[in-house]
Amino acid sequence: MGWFTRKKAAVEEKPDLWTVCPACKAHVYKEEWQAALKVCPQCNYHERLACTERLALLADEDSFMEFDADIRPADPLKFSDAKGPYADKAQQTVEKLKLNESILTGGCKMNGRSVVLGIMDFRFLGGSLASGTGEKIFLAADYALRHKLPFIIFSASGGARMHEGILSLMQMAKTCAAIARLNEDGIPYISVMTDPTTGGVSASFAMVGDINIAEPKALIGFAGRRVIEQTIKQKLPDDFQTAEYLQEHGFVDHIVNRAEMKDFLCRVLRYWKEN
Amino acid sequence: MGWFTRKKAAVEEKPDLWTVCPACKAHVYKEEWQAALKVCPQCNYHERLACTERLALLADEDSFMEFDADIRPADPLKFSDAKGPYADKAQQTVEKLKLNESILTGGCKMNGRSVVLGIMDFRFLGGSLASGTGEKIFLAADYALRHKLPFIIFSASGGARMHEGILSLMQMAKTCAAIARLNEDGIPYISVMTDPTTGGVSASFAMVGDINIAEPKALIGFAGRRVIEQTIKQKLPDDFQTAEYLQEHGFVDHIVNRAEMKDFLCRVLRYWKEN
Amino acid sequence: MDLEFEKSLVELEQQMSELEGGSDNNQQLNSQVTQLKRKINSMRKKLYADLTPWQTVQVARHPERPVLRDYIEGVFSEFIELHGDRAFGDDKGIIGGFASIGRQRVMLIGHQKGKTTEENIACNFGMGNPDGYRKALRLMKLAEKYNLPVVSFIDTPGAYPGLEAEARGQAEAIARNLTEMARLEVPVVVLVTGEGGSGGALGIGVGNVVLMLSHAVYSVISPEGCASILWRDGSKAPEAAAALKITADALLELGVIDGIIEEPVGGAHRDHAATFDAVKTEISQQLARLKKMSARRLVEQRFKKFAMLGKFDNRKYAVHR
Amino acid sequence: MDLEFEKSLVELEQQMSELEGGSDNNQQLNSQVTQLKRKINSMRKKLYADLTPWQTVQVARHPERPVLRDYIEGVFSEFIELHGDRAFGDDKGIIGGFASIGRQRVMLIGHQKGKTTEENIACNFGMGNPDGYRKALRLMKLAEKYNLPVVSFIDTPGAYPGLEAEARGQAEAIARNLTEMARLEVPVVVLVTGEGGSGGALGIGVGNVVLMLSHAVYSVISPEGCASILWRDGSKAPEAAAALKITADALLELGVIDGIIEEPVGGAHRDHAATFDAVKTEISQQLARLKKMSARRLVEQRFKKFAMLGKFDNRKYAVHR
Ligand SMILES: [Zn+2]
Ligand SMILES: [Zn+2]
Repeated sequence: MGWFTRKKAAVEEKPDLWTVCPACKAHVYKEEWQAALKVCPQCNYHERLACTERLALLADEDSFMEFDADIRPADPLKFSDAKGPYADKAQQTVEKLKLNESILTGGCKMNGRSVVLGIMDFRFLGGSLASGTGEKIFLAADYALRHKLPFIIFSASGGARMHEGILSLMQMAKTCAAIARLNEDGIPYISVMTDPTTGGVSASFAMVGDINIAEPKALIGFAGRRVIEQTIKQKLPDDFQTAEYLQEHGFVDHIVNRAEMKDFLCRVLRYWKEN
Repeated sequence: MGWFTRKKAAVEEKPDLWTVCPACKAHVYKEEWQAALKVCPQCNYHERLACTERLALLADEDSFMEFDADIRPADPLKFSDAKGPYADKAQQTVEKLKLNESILTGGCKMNGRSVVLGIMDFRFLGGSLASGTGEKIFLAADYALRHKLPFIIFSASGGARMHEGILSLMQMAKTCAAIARLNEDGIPYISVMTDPTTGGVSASFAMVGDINIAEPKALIGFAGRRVIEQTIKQKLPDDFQTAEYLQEHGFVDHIVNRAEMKDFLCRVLRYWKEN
Repeated sequence: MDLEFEKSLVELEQQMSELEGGSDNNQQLNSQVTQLKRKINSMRKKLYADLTPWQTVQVARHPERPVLRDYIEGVFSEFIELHGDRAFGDDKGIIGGFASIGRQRVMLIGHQKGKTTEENIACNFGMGNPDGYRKALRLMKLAEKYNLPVVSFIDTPGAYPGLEAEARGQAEAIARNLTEMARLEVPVVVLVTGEGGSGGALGIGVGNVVLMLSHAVYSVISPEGCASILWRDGSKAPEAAAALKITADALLELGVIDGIIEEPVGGAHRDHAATFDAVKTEISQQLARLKKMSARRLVEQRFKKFAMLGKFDNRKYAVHR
Repeated sequence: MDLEFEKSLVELEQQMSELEGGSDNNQQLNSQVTQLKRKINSMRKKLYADLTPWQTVQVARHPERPVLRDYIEGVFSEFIELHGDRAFGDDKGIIGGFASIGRQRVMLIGHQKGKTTEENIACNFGMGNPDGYRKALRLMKLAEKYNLPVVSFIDTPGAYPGLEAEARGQAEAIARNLTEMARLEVPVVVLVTGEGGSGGALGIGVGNVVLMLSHAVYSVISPEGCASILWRDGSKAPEAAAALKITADALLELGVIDGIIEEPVGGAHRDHAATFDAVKTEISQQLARLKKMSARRLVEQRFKKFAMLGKFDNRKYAVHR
């Protein structure tokens, strides 16, 4: 948990000591908020995490070895929209976040056990799935396959990245093809859906885990709430597309609190008997 | 269709020339009723058939070779109920129907193509599934497997035969195990559900065809209508547990009229490419 | 709760508690109590050694009899419940998940009954819905991927007979399970702990080994149902229970089950701890034995086991065993 | 129905029909008509040779464009529809069944659109529900058992965005199909005939060969949707359509599709028969080619094909083809 403690000092320098919970509006000491791993002590809302924050909660200290860090957004369509070229937007995002794509992949140990991890970062263009994201997942799955290591993906995404057009869509098939090979070889693949996991990511690798795990109250769904309301012309239930709703409807095996996630994953992986 | 023409003469000798359709109460000339293969010209109700009648509609002339004709009801429990010993009841049924069990099995040609057939007969103790029935299905499936022939079962059954107790129940697992081997070897298994197909038969071999076919308006379901009404304390829809209802709910591929059944089966089997 | 046939025992027990409740603690009284206790024990032993099938049904349905949750606590050291059929819902009548029994890790599935009416309504009295059978199948397929044995605990009056259950394919769900379980490439150990009710039981019951607790029952139809059909009189359930051969002893003789786990005297509900011990020991041994078999042999052995049931050798019915 | 960009053509056509309608049938008139016809044809040819992406979208959505039912009649000599997902229902937005194309027998699946509003409501405008994707998967698995190639016709605005569809796992159903189609051991030929709308299209689109009609489109999001998000203005759909690279030519260049079936001049809706001929010829050829590959090679080839899309060689993005 090195990351969280390191960060504390920086927080204290700021004048505003309070975090307002986006879910229940409770005022929580920033320090307390950090100590609780950015989980609201009032309503158990799990705030979105940067991939590095998430990694700190999962990997044994100094055990992480990043894969394919140099993969950056490609611009296969030479895409431009009202705000200008995608290439510029991507470049700015890369520089701002010090992160090259919407997912961080690598190998690490979790309580001493080797695993391959993928952690999406919603800050990176809404955690969108694009060529680079798909390729990194594909390569990480390939590593897991070759080394017979469990593969775990933490999803956080609004869906496919429009700026790479159809090639983003194709990453859905590409990542699922990689998962299919793991299935064939009996290599565990565990999906953890965090807030939000929607669109093309929910409709590909995020939904086909051996075990589908979710963080509490995470938004999970295929179509957007507004689109659905426009289509069916009725209001949706309040808990619609929450992790809890998805569990009730049979798509989530377990909802796990952030603080217990690492241990839970390790407990689950003990049930895989390597042949 | 030898059987149907042969029968006509006998009918004419009887004084009552009319058949009353059990479904729509229409009065139909017996001769017409027979010519229409016991299908009501008014409402398309398909009357239950004896297995020999059904066979006549399916097998190319003189092509049928019966399997295991000597298998007769066993009495593993030495069962007796209010009406006396099961053994006696079974014996009477056998003598009355000139039929040894609730299913007729064998190999035959259909439009020149070799297949293995199982045809249940509702007259035989309600077409109930018992040890003999299960064994005959098992052996027929085994024949189909060894000779790489498609296997077709026409179901007509109220469910498992109580008089053979748990051994009847076990026939559900036994027959499905036989079907599972056909699946593994890529041998077609087609299920045709006729009126009625309920209880343990619907919950075993009848429901796991590569293709599930049904005759129009056949009653198909697991639990009995009365039991369900007692349980949920509400009236059931009129079309509940009909072939049409089952198709709407995703369990029946095709509803096929009796007159077209043989050709339909042959058309379907042309899509199987032997390896 | 006391069962009807235990009436004489209950009376003696009341006598005993009156004696024990007496304030004087003299030696004579003590010896009376001890005698009575011995008498009660020997009566109970005799009674339970010779239960009629209908009495066995009552024991199998005893509300204090351990339910799946109790076995999970008493027999298994870990249980990670896994939810959902990945298509429609998460049935409460059939549950499952990763579980550890001693050092062995398994996929546990089973019918869930409650102990109070409230609990029973929540889990549908242990009657599975199609989504329950489909969840069980999903978990068995996951067990296959992870090379984990499957342990299945059966305790159900039957599959749920409801409108929705029919509409969503109760028949299909059970039939599919029978078909898929037949070819599962991992060991499957089945234990009937209470009521083994018809297709609803068999739907998760195709095992390499099928065991029963000594006072459990397993039947093609409930005695009441059979009586009302064949006797046209529901009150003839005791006769039907006897005729149907639904007790562990009878089923062992018929070759339908492979072993009986003896319950403590007076039934599993009288001594949960002893029941758990016996269950744990037997299942562990079976798992250890099956672990040595290859996937192919497991499938073959399971297939043959069911092929034998209701077999006709040279066209004559043959009871195997 | 005439499309906006065909306005000038429509005017000329009106002129022509006025001329033709004239009662005098002299030679001068005849030659005028012939000239006009030639002019119209050459204009149409030019117009359609150079459609903008947004114009292509309009052609792809043309209400008279052949829909699946038309292809079934025009391209296939037999179709035996198979119904149901064996779990919940029988979706009308995605259908399938055994079909014959020439002498080749296949499993045909596809999105079903209607031509009238009524028909479209019945089949949900070609938007699949989870049960539709699950039915398609069931049929593909059956094709695998029967050793039949799969032919998939794509024409959908997208998967249905409804409450029930979400509750029953639209996302799961599509994801499952992508995973299972990746390992299917029979040839899979995919043809985008009209709209290839996002995940709803891809959900039955993982093929060994992916083809498009020349005026079909295939996109990660509808141009309108993209415009309203990235331009914050739905009317910028033409710009979005251009930016998204959704036409057959562009997709061929990106390596996403493997071939283009040329439509008759003026689009498939102008000449169904010619379209059917072209489709039949191309699919037959592809099937004949794929038939020669072993199951293993088919899986490997399909896997590599999708692995190539968005590939980074030595960590630099590489467009393959
Ligand atoms: Zn809060
Ligand atoms: Zn009628």
